[in-house]
Amino acid sequence: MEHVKQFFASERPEGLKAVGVSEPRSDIHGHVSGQTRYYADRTFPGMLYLMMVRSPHHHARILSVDTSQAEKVPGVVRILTHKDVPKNVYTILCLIQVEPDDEPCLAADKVRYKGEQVVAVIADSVAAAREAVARVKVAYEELPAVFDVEEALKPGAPLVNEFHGQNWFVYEGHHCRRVRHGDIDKGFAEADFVIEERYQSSPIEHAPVETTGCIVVPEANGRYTCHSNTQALFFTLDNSALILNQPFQKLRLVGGTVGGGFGGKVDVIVEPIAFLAAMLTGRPVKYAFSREEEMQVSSPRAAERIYVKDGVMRNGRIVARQVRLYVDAGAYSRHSPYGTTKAAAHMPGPYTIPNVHVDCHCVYTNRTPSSAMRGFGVTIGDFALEVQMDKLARLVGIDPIEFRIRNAYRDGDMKAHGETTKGAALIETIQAASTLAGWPLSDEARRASSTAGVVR
Amino acid sequence: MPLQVVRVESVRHAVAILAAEGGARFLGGGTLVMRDVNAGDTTIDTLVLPDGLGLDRIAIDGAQATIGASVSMADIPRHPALAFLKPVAGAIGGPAIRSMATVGGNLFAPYPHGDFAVALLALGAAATIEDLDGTRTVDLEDFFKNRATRGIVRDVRFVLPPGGAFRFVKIVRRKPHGASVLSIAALLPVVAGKMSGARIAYGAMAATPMRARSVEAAIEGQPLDKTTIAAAARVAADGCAPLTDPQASDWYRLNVLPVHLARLLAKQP
Amino acid sequence: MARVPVTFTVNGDEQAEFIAPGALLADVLRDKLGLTATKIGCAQGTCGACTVLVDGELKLSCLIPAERVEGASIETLEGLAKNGAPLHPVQAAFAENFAAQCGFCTSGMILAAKTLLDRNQEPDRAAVVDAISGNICRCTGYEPIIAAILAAAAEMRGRKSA
Amino acid sequence: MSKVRGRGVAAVNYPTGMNLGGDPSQALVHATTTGNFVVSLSSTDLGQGLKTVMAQICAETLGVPVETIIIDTADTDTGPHCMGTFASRGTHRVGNAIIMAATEAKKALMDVAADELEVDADDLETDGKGNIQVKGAPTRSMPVFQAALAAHFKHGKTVSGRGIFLVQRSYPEPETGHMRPATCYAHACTVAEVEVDTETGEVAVLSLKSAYEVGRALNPKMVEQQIVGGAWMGMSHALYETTEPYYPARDHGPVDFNEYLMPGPGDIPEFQAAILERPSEDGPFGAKGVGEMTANSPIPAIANAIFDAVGVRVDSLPITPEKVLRGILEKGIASSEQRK
Repeated sequence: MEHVKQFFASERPEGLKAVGVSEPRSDIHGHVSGQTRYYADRTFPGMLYLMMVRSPHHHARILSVDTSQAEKVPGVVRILTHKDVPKNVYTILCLIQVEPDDEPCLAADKVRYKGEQVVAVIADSVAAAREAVARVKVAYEELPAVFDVEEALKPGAPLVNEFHGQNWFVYEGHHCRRVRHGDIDKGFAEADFVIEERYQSSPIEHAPVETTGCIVVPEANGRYTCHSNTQALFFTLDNSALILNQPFQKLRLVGGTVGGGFGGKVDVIVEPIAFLAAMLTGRPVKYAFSREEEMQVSSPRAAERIYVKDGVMRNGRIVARQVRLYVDAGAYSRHSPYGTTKAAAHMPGPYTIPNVHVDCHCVYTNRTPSSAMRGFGVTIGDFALEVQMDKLARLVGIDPIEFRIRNAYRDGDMKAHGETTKGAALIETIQAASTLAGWPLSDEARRASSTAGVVR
Repeated sequence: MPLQVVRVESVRHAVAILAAEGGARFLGGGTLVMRDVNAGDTTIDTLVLPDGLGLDRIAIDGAQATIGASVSMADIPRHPALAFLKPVAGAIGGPAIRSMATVGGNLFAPYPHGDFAVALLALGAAATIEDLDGTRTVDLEDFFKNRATRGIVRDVRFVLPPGGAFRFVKIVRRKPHGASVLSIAALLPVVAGKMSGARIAYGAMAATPMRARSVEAAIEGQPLDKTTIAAAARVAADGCAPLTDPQASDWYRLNVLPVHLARLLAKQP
Repeated sequence: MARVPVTFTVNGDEQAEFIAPGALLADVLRDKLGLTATKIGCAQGTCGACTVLVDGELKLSCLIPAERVEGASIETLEGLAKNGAPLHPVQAAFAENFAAQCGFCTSGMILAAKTLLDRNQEPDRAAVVDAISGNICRCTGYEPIIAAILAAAAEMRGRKSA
Repeated sequence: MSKVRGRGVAAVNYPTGMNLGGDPSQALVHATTTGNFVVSLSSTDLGQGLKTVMAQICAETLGVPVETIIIDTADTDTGPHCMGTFASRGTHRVGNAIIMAATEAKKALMDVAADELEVDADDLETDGKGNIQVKGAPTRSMPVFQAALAAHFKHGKTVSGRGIFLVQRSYPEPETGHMRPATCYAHACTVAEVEVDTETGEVAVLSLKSAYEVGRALNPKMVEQQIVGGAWMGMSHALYETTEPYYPARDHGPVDFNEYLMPGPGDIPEFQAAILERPSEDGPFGAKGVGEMTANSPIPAIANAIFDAVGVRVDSLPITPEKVLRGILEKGIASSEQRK
């Protein structure tokens, strides 16, 4: 790895001692010797195992739940349904005032995606829990399901989530998160060329080698300690307390050493139900996703559909960019309303474009709820924008690197979301990459700078 | 419910348990059955161990090879007479999987797995199966028509191919090892410059490993030149009915099969 | 519940336990013996985190009923630098080459690498790649792991010739 | 066999933090009586190495050796509030909180040392090696150990500090979307080189050559870890990964690591990287969050390289061999034809 010092040298203070140094990782000896302790590397006497009865349907009404045969399985200690959860319906981001509560901890009247949690079985062995899961009988009436984001927005589409009342999240009265900058119609009218392209992604799993899980242990003082691999301890504590209707001080989260996260461990799914199980049984309870659950039931990165319409001049200046973006949130909000706003804020990418019009939709469908993942709200948008940039460059016959530098944001430029650019370094980053890759640049591109303004 | 793990004295004893107990499974390396147990298959209540039954032997008698069902993929290339199968055994998975996965188990591997069985099919192998009725030999092609046996595969037998006559390719998404997009094994004996007794088998081109009869017919008696290879590629997909799975769609498998077949046939041995 | 006795050797120490019938070797190592370097990442045989050595052969301990290894000799990562012994060259090379992030795959990776180097003192890149091909890492992009194993091989050759 | 090479580029920026929710994190720092410093946090290390870098930040602020820093994190009983580890916020938010806490602790330490050395606290500095000395007169010095000991047993003072870094929540203006979504932005540019098999649609990534502007590389080798792992994940997203291979159809969802496709150790391209540093105004020593960004630029760079190679645009992820092959067949590119 090469350290390129030529750029921004005057902005870097010298004389640092402890930072800027490749100190060995403080955890590395633990990793290579196997002594690093993850949440599951603890055993507790009398520990119980929680396993979940899940929906086999994408969308169905629950007609009845019969746990009687499961209760007879030797080793089964307790079976939980939605009736056991004090505040069953929640939404993770209620902590930052996102509304409405839209997701049951355990499904009550309906299931809205395949794999949804319906009944929790708690037993003294994994084998007994499995056996009991197989013996829980849930009767369903299947309902029409919707899997396409644009279909879901059409009138007459099956309603996924009654807590919202429509298949999209409402942003302060709007059906999408909007960004408006300049005059988009004027921009397209001025442009020498206008193209519109469609981009699509599929859901992506975080796939950490350690699956999501926790162990909740009742303490002698009446409190409950949750050993968890959550990425956000207080988010988990606070949401759990609200769901359980317990004073916050009764719960304690311990964690901090996680076998990979990538955003997959910010949802609060396993902990509340494990807390409840420990409270109702008085014994330590472990609830960990199997690999199959991690792959198919835990939140993936949302699939996105993105339409990008651009107006570009012959000289390579982009004068208008209109983005219609659909986040496939799946059946419940989780972090998607936030990610959709983050996606809107990211548009039109690190380029200065005078006329920008962005509509980002957070859409509910009958698939596994999506949530945060590395690059949340940005990764798929960048795919669309940067493929679009390649198409535009070819359209106007300009080298794709030169084309990017020509449109790159510079200090002082106004962004579509109303902030003035500062600290820009896109141009220099591109220049360094072109040097590394042996990609020839024109003198003009080589001289360009994020700190020297240009006349647009 | 609680699993019981049973050691047996003989294959006959194991066969008796399997016949008597619906929930009993005969373990190979564990890569299939134990996975099912871990995935919550509550129909399994008894695991019969194959260890100590002498099923882990490789016997070479002249050109006749007999490989015990418990021989692992790691064992195969260690035997000098079976070194030609290293590309097959080595493609089954990483080292840990190879030291567990067995020749017998591979015959039961679900789609798209079972690449060693593909090689055996091309080699014209037969399986020795012991069940309550005794011991019988079943040609692998027949075996794949109905794998639901309560018997136990003791070994597989085949005639060692002439040097350089065996070729294999496995197409995977994840390298170096992954599940099959498809695999092709080819036995290509040459007599007087022409194909004589050629056998071609595919993996993942149907629900089970299969013979490519049209291809065999197209090359038999021909020199393996460009014309023959083109003719083989044209009929490559005859009789194929691949499935769609996370590795690839049926469309993709059908479309690239002729390409990979042609490349395999054109490969310099 | 019924318990069955098992006896085997782990990292040179004889162990005798009463276990639930059918209990996985991985669970016995972790929960009974406290040897938690062995991780369970899938219980399907597809991630390699539970890799151990059984009688010198790499195996996946999540697919082995513990009763099957009665009398066998098991090696886990804990056995590589036991009781404060210096790190094995593979462990040291993983540390020096920043070849771990979350650390969850590291145990299986190191055992796979060590087994390779026990058998092949001069592995090329392809041999290293094959050796770790059954072990999933989601953090590192594999490159630092490959580099660490090649560095360990060089180090071990150096020690031998010294 | 027909293999064609192509090259593509992509450039991105990436926001640090989650301003749109309000973004606080706290840290507490206190000296032990023997001159070690405990940093109390409730932040999580996912493997990115937070514990190491936070110790470096604390050591730099205090001017003491990094090995005298003890990171005590991730217990809600003892660690002050942290929003969590996500949104590339850990280094930036928690690092800033530690700087604030360590600065307060350092002042308390220096006040004690000033009394002991009978000088003005403003005339003192730490030497990074465990000593406090008079500026310009390093012979007049005392070990941090002695100062910490004196603080507790002689002066009756704590050597401790409280730190918080709060980014006020930005509420988007509903009509225009005007907002402050992040505090600073990191940058990346990747040039990808691929080889496409025109008969099978298979894509091999030959190299990923990238530049990253990270504000300040607090631990360069750990930045490199993020870069290499992130580039691999980007390549994986581009060509392999999905839980729904036939989206929007829900069928054939992978359930294991055989079915969930990611590049294996045999698919690794040549990685080359260059690091640039334009310190952010509000980052700890100028650092920005880079963990997430590193996965982003390779994806479109690979897509563009595929087009460069075979003239096929696959605008849906992942770019599977099937999609590439369908594109090639639609374009009627004969398998034997050489485009380049």
